[in-house]
Amino acid sequence: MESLFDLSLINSTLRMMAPLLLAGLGGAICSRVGVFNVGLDGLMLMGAFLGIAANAYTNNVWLAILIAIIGTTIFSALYGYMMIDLQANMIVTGIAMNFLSIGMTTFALRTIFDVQGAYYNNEMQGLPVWEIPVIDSIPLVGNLLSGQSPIVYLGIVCTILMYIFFKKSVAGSHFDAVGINPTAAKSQGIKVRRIQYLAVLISGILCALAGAQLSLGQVTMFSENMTAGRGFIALVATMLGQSNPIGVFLSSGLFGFTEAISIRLQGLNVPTNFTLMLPYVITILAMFIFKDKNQLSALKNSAGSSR
Amino acid sequence: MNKLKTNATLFIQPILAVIVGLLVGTIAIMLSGESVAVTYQEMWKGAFGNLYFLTNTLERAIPIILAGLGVAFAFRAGFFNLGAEGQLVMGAVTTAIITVSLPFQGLLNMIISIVAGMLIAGLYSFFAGWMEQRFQINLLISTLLLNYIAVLFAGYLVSEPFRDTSSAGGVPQTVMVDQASRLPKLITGMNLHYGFVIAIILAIVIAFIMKRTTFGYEVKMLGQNVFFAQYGGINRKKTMFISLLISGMLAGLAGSVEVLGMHYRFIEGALSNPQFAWTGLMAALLANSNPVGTTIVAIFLAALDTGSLGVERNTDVPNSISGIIQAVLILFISAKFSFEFLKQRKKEGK
Amino acid sequence: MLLELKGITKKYGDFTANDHIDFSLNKQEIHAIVGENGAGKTTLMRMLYGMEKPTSGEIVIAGKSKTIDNPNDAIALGIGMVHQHFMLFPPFTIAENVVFHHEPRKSWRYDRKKAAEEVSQLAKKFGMNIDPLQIVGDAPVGIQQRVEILKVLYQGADVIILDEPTAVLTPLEVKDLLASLRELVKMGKSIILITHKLNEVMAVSDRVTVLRDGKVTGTLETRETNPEELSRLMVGRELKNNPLPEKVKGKEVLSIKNVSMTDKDSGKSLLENISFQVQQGEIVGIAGVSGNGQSELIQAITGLASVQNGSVTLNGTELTNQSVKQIREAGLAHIPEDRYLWGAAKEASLVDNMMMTDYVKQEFQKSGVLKLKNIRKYVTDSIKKFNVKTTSIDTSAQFLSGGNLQKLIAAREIQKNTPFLLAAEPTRGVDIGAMEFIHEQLIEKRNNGDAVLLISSELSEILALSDRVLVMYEGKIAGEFERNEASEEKLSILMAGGRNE
Amino acid sequence: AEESSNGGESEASNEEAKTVAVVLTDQIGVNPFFQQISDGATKAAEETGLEVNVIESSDPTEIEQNLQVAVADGYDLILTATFDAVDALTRVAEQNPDQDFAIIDAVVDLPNVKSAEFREYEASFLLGATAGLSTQTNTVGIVLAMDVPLLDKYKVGFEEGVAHVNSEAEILSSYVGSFEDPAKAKEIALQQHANGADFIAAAAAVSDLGVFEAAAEEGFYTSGQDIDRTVNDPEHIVLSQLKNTDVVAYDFVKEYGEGEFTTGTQSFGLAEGGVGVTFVTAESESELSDFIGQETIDEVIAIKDQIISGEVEVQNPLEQE
Ligand SMILES: Nc1ncnc2c1ncn2[C@@H]1O[C@H](COP(=O)(O)OP(=O)(O)OP(=O)(O)O)[C@@H](O)[C@H]1O
Ligand SMILES: Nc1ncnc2c1ncn2[C@@H]1O[C@H](COP(=O)(O)OP(=O)(O)OP(=O)(O)O)[C@@H](O)[C@H]1O
Ligand SMILES: [Mg+2]
Ligand SMILES: [Mg+2]
Repeated sequence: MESLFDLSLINSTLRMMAPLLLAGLGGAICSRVGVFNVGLDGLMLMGAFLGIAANAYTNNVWLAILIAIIGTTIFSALYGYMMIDLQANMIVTGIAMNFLSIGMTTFALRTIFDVQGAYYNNEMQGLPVWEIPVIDSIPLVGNLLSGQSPIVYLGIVCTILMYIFFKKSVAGSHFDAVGINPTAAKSQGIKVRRIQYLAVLISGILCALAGAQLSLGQVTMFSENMTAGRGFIALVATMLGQSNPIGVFLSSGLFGFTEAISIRLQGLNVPTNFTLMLPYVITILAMFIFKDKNQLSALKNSAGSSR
Repeated sequence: MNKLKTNATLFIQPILAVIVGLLVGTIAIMLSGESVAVTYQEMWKGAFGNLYFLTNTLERAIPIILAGLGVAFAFRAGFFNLGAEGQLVMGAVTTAIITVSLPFQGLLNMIISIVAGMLIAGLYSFFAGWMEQRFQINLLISTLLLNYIAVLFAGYLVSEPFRDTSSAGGVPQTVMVDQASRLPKLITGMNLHYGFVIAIILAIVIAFIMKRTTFGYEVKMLGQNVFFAQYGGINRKKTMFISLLISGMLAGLAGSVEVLGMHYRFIEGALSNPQFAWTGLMAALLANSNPVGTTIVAIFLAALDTGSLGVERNTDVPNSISGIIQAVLILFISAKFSFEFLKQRKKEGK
Repeated sequence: MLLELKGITKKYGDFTANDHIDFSLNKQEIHAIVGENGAGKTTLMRMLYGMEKPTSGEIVIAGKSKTIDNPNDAIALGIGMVHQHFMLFPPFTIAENVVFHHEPRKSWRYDRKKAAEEVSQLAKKFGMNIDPLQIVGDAPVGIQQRVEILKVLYQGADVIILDEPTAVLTPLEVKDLLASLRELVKMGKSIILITHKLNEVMAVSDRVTVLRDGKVTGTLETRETNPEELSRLMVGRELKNNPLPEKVKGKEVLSIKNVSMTDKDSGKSLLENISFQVQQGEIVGIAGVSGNGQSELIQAITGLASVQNGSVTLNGTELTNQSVKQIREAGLAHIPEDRYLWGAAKEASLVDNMMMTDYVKQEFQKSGVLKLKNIRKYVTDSIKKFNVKTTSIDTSAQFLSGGNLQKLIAAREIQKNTPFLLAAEPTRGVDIGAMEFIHEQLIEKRNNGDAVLLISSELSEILALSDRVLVMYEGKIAGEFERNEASEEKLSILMAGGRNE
Repeated sequence: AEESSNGGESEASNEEAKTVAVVLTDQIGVNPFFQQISDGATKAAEETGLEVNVIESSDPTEIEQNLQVAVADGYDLILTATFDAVDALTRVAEQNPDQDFAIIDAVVDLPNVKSAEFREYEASFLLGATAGLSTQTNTVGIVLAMDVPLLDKYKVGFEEGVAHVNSEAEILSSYVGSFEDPAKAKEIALQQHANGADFIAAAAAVSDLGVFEAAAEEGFYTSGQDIDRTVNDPEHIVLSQLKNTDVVAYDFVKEYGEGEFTTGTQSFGLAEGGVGVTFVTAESESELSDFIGQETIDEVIAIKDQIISGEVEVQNPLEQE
């Protein structure tokens, strides 16, 4: 019990929330332009795989991340094509994309590395741990915040950037407009399709980073289906955060935190399945406080395409 | 004349989708260096090759049909029930526990345990509806989260209080259902059981309810325009709750029937890992929530599953290839391919 | 000549929406376009604005042939359009909506301060009173309309297309709008005005083009024509004049006593001590600028919202705060204010739309099972009787033109043969032929001895149909007139908050 | 491989090689011992001239169909594994009393089925004892996949082993909650290390890799499962608990090839060499870590002998109440 709120808790929370945050931001930008992205999990998995595969061949973790981003973005373009141009039902497309990326990564794992289940090799370098100069020297805070993979910090930077983008930039207001009323945006000469594509591609980049954080940041390996459903939790973070970058940050933080806590609660005399439930239960409870409005429009769009 | 035309386009799209899907599959198969013709032949055989495979495909379709019907029913009323998985698991575990706890066996046991499973599953989905109605909690998030909770809770039930301690393995599962309380097989020696009959009857019943009854009308109108429904005196709360209850009950029945007809016990993960609920959801969406359509699409999706087994058994094409073909097929079926679309593209291209 | 459309044809599949249309616009002219619902007015303008491409024909602007592929091209050519259905972003502010896609920037940043200033100045210049920082979704329709016009002006349009701008406005707002159109023309703009209201055409336009079934049936100098000629060109026949026969006094049907309603969140009073009755064989009209409690009154009567005080009685049954279903069973029929929000399910078939509330009747169901044969026969007959133009009763309601959908709704509610009908804005956005028809039906219902409550922001409609007129202002009844005492002037004063007698 | 089974008609079967189907309940990648079974069976088949075909299932519900088809395809021996296959095998074997079956790592009590069960808890006990003797912080940990009784064979054995040699040591046990989440497994290991554990056993299937990484980064010690994992990183992966499914699969198929196949249940524990721990029961390519030391190994070997002789009794945790 004494270990429940130890120093590593914040550290651990940051690590665990980073993939959720990045993918959640990807979901948020899509939702802001009226696209309901159920394929976050598949995009993440793709990013995780490409990161490791590229790392194994290039032996350069930065190049690996770049390749993961490029590959996942191409994959997300296919996703966008299905939804935006072929008008496929967004939820079906998303679920099918998830299935597709499980199939493709597993297939590639076999054909490229001739292994099954997991690929790792000791030579492979994962992402370094960054000690942030100033923060590091502050006594307590240094311990708490410093010493994370660059992608964790990037997640925080992306949150701020996206916040500024929507709050301050002209382009951000165009993105919002497309989500609020695509017909009106179109009637004002906005290229709605282009903006929706852009959002889906950006979500591809963010999910690639989320996946890379898993496969190169948290561990340095790839295992089949290693996202373990994190994409769906990211989707929950998107919705709970009402597609607002800060909201997504807070909700993925809440999830990372409760998950970190739930690990620590396992010492108690409660069946583990109940402590594992904690993040989900807390999230439901959190919804009593934060109620969602934004998602409804994206939802209605996806509902529309199903009828 | 007009109707004929729309019917034609209705068929052309899935056919086009299947062609594209198979083409992509062909590329993948060629990549893995196998014979394309043999692979597809095995796929066909695995799904429909003989009576055994055919009935097996139909068996696999049972939970997909029922979960799909459940999802479709809620969609009709305008609610996205992403919680079919949790409801299915709750139904299954309840049925498995009740059937072995009852002091008597046979038909009555079967009925009681199935009804109990359906009720619990229905209440599970009702709960999400209640949270939305009472506290404006987004149904989409709550049903999604309730899935995880249901799976973990069921896992707890069968690893602790209701575990089959008689088996040496320590597998998290309940004890076997008594022979007399199992759903009988339709054909001896085959897996297909009476759950299929139940599923087909329910598909017809639901189609009838939706098309031909006043309640179905109310549900449909609620789904199309809440304000219009209210204006016409339809009780929104009541209709919503009943629809979600029915939706959950159908998903729960998917689990109950799978327990009593196929596994004869609840085994942790055995119903959530095969993604029955998600496949059912896709079936419902692909069929525009039409009950008969959902059934047909569910059988098709099940055939892709069982067909891929055939490929796995008889060729060196990895299992994941069939996953890829399956996903691509679904993707292209969901796309709004039509002549209209092709024409328009052509025009713009020129 | 500023702009010319030559032989424009637009086909949707086999259907010709515009058939070799010739049209021209002079500088500083207001050119009105009139025509029945579905005549092709909007389609023609969408082509001019680049939202549709003509199947054939030519667009000539300032003497040069142009292709307009998208709204950007149109805006670049100085053409702006105010759409029939507003093209606004409700969560954005007025300023954000006006400057949209032409935002003042500081490099990549959105200069919202400058936007607000510019919009404020622009509004002042054209004599419009708005708060640039108000959220558009919270603004009344009149203001939203102005935002649409400001948007077009901000984009620097010289040609302004207005598609039915007055359909949703109050008489006062209409007056303001028409005045500002005149102002705009003086400042050098040219205007194309689509409307169903011939009095507006007569009041404001220089020329008028009439469309029927996608063809031009005439282009006339406004000075040289009159409403009768225009309506003949539009409908292809003379309009009837429907006299209101002497009223026969009957029993009290609807009785409202001291009804009050307050907003739950803000505590604002929405209805205050409303009392009135409607008797058999009479049409009671409620006039008023929209937003003065009419919607709340409708909801209070029909059971869509609950009241805090007072009582509503229908046919002797106490129905205060009862369910919609109970009230309907007691004898209410209701043509709703907003046909798309309350009155129909757009994606549902005509059959489904037609059956609302009737599906429970004995002739259409037996123990919960619908009698489809009876239903289809009933719907087919009603559609024939009410002259709803459609290819099939199975098409979805969204494919009906506004006027035809309104006829369907009127058919549904009038045919219920209830002792009481509440008709709210029964002819909003409907062409004059359909309007005439719906008015006939309301009068017939009255003549049959039923009670009708007519709520309309259209004074001419109120005056033409009502045996008695009530005026609503700020949630209260501000005055009551018998048919022979009521006049447009008297009503207008009360509607604007003035006092009478 | 498929042609032989398809082409093989019954009249010709005497001349043709006998065929073995290895039907697995899941994808090979999910658990390394599927690979071991496949390897063991293939090796024995090669040596005895049998045809072997390995059939994976994409999820455990498909096992029954795959078994049925294997019967229909006329394989002579059908070998399967794990508890996921028990129900299906029971049904299929009852329906086909003349068909030979074998199952590894689970028991099906039928006259035409040969079963092999393992007493993993004996090995876990040794692993726990080694950990208990070696720890310097007096805290050890174990990371398990899921909270299911099945894994008590590892967890309880380990805990009893630690307690047997070091009653003071604190034991941290945690579950990942998934079989496929190495990232979370690593997080858990880091957390246990932060709470003082200097040895953390990994028993979480694929997720073990996450524990190994944590050990390499933070410099604590860990152990693997099923096969000798010490070779991957001898500095940190200092032990491995062994489950020789390959030996059993090899034995079963070899017996079949040599015509000595008998049905019934065999139990494999320390005494039979079916389970074990590196350095204690088996040599390893890697060098013994100083963290453990030969002294400790000698002590544990003594315990092993006591277990085999029955002097120390390690109970099946699933049969304890
Ligand atoms: N300086 C800038 N910083 C950030 N975003 C910008 C900047 N300039 C333009 N954009 C955005 O880039 C996109 C294209 O810019 P712009 O609107 O000027 O070009 P356009 O050709 O008119 O495109 P469109 O009409 O499709 O919006 C838009 O989404 C716009 O908001
Ligand atoms: N995209 C389309 N596809 C098919 N038909 C269309 C389409 N748009 C319009 N139409 C049809 O073209 C005709 C003309 O429509 P339009 O909207 O121009 O009428 P309108 O004169 O503006 O009517 P209203 O007064 O009701 O606004 C109608 O019959 C309409 O149903
Ligand atoms: Mg129009
Ligand atoms: Mg632009």
